[in-house]
Amino acid sequence: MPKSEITLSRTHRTALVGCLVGLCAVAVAPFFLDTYFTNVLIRTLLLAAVVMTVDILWGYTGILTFGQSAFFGIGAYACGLVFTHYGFGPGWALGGLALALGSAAIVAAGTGWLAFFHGSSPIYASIITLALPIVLTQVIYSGGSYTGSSSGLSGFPTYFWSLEVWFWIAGSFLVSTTTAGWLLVRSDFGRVLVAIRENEDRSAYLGIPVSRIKTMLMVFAAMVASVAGFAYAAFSNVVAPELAGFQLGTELLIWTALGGRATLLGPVFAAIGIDTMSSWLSGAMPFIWKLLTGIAFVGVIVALPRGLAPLISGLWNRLRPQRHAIPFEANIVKASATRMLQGSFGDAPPLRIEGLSRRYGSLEVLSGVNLVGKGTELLGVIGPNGAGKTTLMRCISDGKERTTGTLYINNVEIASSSPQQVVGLGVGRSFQNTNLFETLTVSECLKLARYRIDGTSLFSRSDTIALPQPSLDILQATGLDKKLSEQTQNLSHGMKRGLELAMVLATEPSVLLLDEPTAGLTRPERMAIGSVLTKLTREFGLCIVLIEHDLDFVRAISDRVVVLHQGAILMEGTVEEVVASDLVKAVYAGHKEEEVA
Amino acid sequence: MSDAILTLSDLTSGYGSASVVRDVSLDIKQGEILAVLGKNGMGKSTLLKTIMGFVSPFGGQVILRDKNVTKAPPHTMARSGVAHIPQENTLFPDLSVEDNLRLGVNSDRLFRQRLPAIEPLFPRILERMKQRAGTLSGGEQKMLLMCRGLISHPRLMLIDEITEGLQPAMVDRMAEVLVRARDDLGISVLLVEQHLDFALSIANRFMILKLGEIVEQGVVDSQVTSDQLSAHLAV
Amino acid sequence: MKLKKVLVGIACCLGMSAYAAEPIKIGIPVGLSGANSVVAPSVVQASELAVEEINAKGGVLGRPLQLEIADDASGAQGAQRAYDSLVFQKEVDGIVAMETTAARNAGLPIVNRGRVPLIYTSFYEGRSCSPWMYINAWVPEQQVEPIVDQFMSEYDAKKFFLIGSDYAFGRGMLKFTREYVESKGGTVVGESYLPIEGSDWTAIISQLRSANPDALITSTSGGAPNVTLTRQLRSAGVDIPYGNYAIDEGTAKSMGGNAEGVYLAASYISSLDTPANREFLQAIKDKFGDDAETPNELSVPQYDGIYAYAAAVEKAGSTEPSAVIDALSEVTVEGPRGAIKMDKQRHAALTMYLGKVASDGSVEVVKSFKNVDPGEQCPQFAD
Amino acid sequence: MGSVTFDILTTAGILFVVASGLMIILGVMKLLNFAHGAFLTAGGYAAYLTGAAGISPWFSVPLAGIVGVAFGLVVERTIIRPLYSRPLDAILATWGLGIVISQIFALTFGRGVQFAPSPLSGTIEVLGIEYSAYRLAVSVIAVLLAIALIGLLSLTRFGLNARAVIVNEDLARGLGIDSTRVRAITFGLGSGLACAAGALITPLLSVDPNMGLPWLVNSFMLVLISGVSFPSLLLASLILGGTQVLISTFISPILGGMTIVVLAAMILRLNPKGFSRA
Repeated sequence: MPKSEITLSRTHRTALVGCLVGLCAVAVAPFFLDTYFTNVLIRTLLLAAVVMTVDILWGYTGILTFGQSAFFGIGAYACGLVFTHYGFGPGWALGGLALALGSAAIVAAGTGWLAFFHGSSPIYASIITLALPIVLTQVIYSGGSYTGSSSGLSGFPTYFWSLEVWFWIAGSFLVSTTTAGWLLVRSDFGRVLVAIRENEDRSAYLGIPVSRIKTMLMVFAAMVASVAGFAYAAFSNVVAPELAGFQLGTELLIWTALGGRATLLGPVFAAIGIDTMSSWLSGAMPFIWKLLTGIAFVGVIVALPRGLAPLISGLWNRLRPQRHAIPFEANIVKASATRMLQGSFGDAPPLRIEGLSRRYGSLEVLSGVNLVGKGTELLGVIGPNGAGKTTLMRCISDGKERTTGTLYINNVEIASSSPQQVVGLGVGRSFQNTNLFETLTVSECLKLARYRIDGTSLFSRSDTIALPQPSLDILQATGLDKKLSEQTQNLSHGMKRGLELAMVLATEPSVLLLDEPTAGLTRPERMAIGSVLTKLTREFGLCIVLIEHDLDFVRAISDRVVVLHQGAILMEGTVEEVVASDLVKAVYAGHKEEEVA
Repeated sequence: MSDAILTLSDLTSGYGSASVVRDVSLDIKQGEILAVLGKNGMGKSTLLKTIMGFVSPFGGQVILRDKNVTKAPPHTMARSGVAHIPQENTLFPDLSVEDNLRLGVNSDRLFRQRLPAIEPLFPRILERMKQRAGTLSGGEQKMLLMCRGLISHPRLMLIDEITEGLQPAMVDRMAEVLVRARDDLGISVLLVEQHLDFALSIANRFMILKLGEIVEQGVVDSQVTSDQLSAHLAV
Repeated sequence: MKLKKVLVGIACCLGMSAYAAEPIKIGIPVGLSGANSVVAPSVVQASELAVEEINAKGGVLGRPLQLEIADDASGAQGAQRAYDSLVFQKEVDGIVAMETTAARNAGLPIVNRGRVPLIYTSFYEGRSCSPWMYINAWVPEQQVEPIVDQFMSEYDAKKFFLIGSDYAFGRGMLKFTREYVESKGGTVVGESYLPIEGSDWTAIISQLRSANPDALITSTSGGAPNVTLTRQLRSAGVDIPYGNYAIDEGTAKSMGGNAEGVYLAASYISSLDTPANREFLQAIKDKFGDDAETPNELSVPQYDGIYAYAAAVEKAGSTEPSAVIDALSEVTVEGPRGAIKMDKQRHAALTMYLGKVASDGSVEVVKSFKNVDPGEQCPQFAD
Repeated sequence: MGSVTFDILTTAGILFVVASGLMIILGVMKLLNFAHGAFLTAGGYAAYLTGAAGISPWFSVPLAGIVGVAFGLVVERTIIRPLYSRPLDAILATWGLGIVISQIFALTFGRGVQFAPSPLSGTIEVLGIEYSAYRLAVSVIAVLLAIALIGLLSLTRFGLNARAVIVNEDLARGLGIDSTRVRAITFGLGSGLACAAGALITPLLSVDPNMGLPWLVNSFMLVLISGVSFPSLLLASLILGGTQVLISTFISPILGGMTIVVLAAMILRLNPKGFSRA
């Protein structure tokens, strides 16, 4: 982490200015608004803060949640219940607020545990968030006179401050949470969220604890929503089951979609605009109003998936004079004393596989594979298509993949570890396809890869990325060090391959699994990658397992080759031995007798 | 032009930003087997997938009997008489052999009509109609693939490494089936292969694909031997 | 806002020369959408009729009445919007509200803040008290007695089974029913609730059958849960005496044969043969023609409520809120339900009618109970 | 005890009927149809209109099915097809569609409760127990429907194509199966089934613009837990529906109302495959 300096980054400056402008607007607004609008806006501003959290969850991180209203409701009921049944006063208010935060956090953590685990589908997670407010409402209904059941609680003692005060409270809450949210999504951590949305699997394989991040995010979003709910109840002096209901949860989603997901301010303004407008219009045409919002919602989802905000900001950008966007330039430095350089892992081989097999239904893709990968060794895995090479990689990098067998990484049994845990043990894996994180830049991708080791900053962007020497080598060899602020979707195929490799190396693995790292590359690019790989084994003591079709390439860099055929190891030896083997020739040329295996 | 079943002109395609097939031009006449040779990862399968419409080309054209089908979706290609036999994930392993065959034809009526004609070619397959396709041996699965391809009465077959992992007897059997399909039924075949002897034993012409480009092509005659070409394809 | 008031004032002077004075605004928050939207049209019509009649007789204190209708979406959030709009934007002088309990509870803090007299006109589970509120519809004390008494005397029922929707009204009514039954020497052999949206009563009906009670009393939420329960009871062959707190005439009619034999108690039944009711029915028909909604247990108290407010303003001599609140307990309204005075701890003694649904879905009055007392509702307002 | 057994069987039957339309869409299209509740409602109104028109109530179910198919085809073409590559957006769009449909019903028919006539009324005696005739009839229909759906998928040409698309869409396309058309037909079929199910359960219930909503979450859970297999769905309906009835009868109907959601969520958390391999 760089030493904090007195000068603010541009992002922080913008945030500060925006925050101050917002606070000024909040400060003066009550003097220009009549009582009615002040009343309406106080509630709306609190809801807008909840919408902001929905946008972070859904727009940025890709968690489609119907249940954010539940946490709003929990906050509201914490206020209502404490003031109604236990007592009223500053102490009780703080206690109630703590209760709101605590119970929202606990419920969110439970929901996260249910909804997010390695391999859970996003649809399943959405259904869980839908079930949450439904179950919660049911609980409130069955609470009898304690929760007020359907009638809710009303008329409890509360602070009957003047409207201006409440407006300032609600407004500054919205402005401050939105500023925090704005900084969050623009921070390094925000990039992690986007990475999870764009490619959850790949994030996990970079050692990013996806499920934990999602759960933590849910907890924080829940806490913000519960504070909003608490304030809502304290102001309006009413709590009712519908504050926790899924109807409100859906409405929050609709506002987010209409405002423009992943724009943060879009949903906030949409919430304020639409909720105020519906106060006006729904009275005049209750049914039509709902129908129109429904139609607008469907239309926006189908035709304008990014909502209305991009339209407006596009117009704004066209109207104002072109400003030069200063690209975010990152400093790449060498990571100090990395694990890789330390080299030694004791006597145990970095990778040991015993009796590994993998069955898909009745189909046995791998059977009884025994393999040892030593440090400083580049192990080539070859074999015809469908021999189980990629499955082998998958079994090494995800503890839940294999059907039977034992696997040791640096002498630790991987048991049924999730991919990010396996990364923690020292396994790095590159993939066949190169769809990385399309909208992230090269430096953001690299930062992502350093998440496990360097952590990330929540509200700021660090401009320094410490990378181990081999990563730096790759960046230089492929020319990526000149393109750090380029979005990955604009890179050439070769550069994407290089970036992929640099990212995996940035996780400082001791076992590196490479699945056709040179596919689709030109000859010079292959040679460059080849020499980096050789260097990795010789100088940094890595164990590399390489799947490759190009035997020339394997011959040039590999010490030992394993031939996989129909899920079993056919032979093992030096490249020369293998190439000379009639058996292997037969397999490759198709002469092989089926019985041989 | 008119005697070509399939014409490719300057076809370029790939995935994302990577060009895997580059400027490939070729044509196949009726009743001709064209072998596309080359090592793994040289773009052969992608070439077939592009023709079939699974991969949309970056540039160039695919002409099927005077009709531009460059952007046609796979099912349209299949229905225009192109049978694709891919290399991986070729069967529905949990469906029965019969169901797999039925999927080769558009209607069950045609299926029943055509089945008897296919029977002599694949006697062993048809004995196992009710068995799940996944339980067949590797060789039998390949035969089932051929059988499914032929029952659709294609004009053109795109065959991807059908001999991979086959024992010699089966390879010979496969060669026989393909030759009969060409000579008796007038079916054209675009044959992607690594098995040189097999390919050269049945192909009329060959071309070699390297890093997505055609680097050599010619007519298969006694002068062309597998040793000559194997330089390009060496293990 | 001031300017607007002046303009409105001018408009009134120019347009309605008969009334030189500014109109008295009455806010009607009502569930135009949501659960109450079924009865809302009849409530609006009753309000419009009352205002028209009063204005035709010269208004109140020489000022015309004017309605401000706002949708409360039958829930708390909508009600807050509606009350905000009525109290702070439209600046109404009084509110007459037929709403759900949740909506009323949501509105009360706003009414307290804005100091607006509120007359609540929907039956409810009782014991809602506010310095600014009066209630002219029935509470459990008035509803339960006629039905339970009838079952005990006519059918010699000793064992009662109670079924409800799990919400405040359902629980509140059945709690009182249980107490009343037990005070009269009966027993409650089962009390079961389904979540408020629930409409599959299978398990509860099985419980009912195995408990083998003499009589059944249900208090569900209106609409689907109520009619599905009645239907499923019928198709399960349950034919013990059956009292239903949530059924009204309209529902009974739409259910046809399924509702036959169901008992209900009400402060208003449209077939009441009194001059006041005949006149009222005719007036509704004359004013709304084919669009006229059948008056019911919810729209008639609304009609009465507006008359009550008008009478209180007249008596207080102004729309000054606290004066009106004081006057409300002293005025008597002669409406279709008879004479009603809200002098029982902000509630009113009501004449209750015991009805039984006939085979064609119409409701026959079996008995009437004069001036049933609402009991101890809001002791803090006892005179 | 006997009537509890009937309760379990008939509840399972109803759940199966209600969820089957959702399942076929999820199976073939990998799309969770959040408008399912609205389609059930549409079926309810179809039954109501059939009754109001004086047509025999026995016809309401097939008529609702036909209307549902037609409507489903239109919806697929206009809303679903552009969203195939965005499954979470498809959820939202169908959810929005559900809102629109229920608002249209509210505008057309009012918020009030309507009734559809029941083709069978009263009770019949089975094995010495008086039980609601129509509930039993619905269960019989559920079993027939299960057989028909399993038959459709395993015996017909469409079923074969659909199974091919489920397992390996690319391969299916390469064999000449127009997967877009299979999806369209599937969505039509799914919405037809949903509407027919709505019409079928309506005589037990009543019709209002939101009648389908309470069924939605339970259906989601059943479908998620049973993977893409009608026998598993039958099993899941029996186990979860049965638990619901037992809890409702012997503990509390309020807990019973949450049984399916909570139980299914726990099962899926512990074994993400649910009953699909059972």
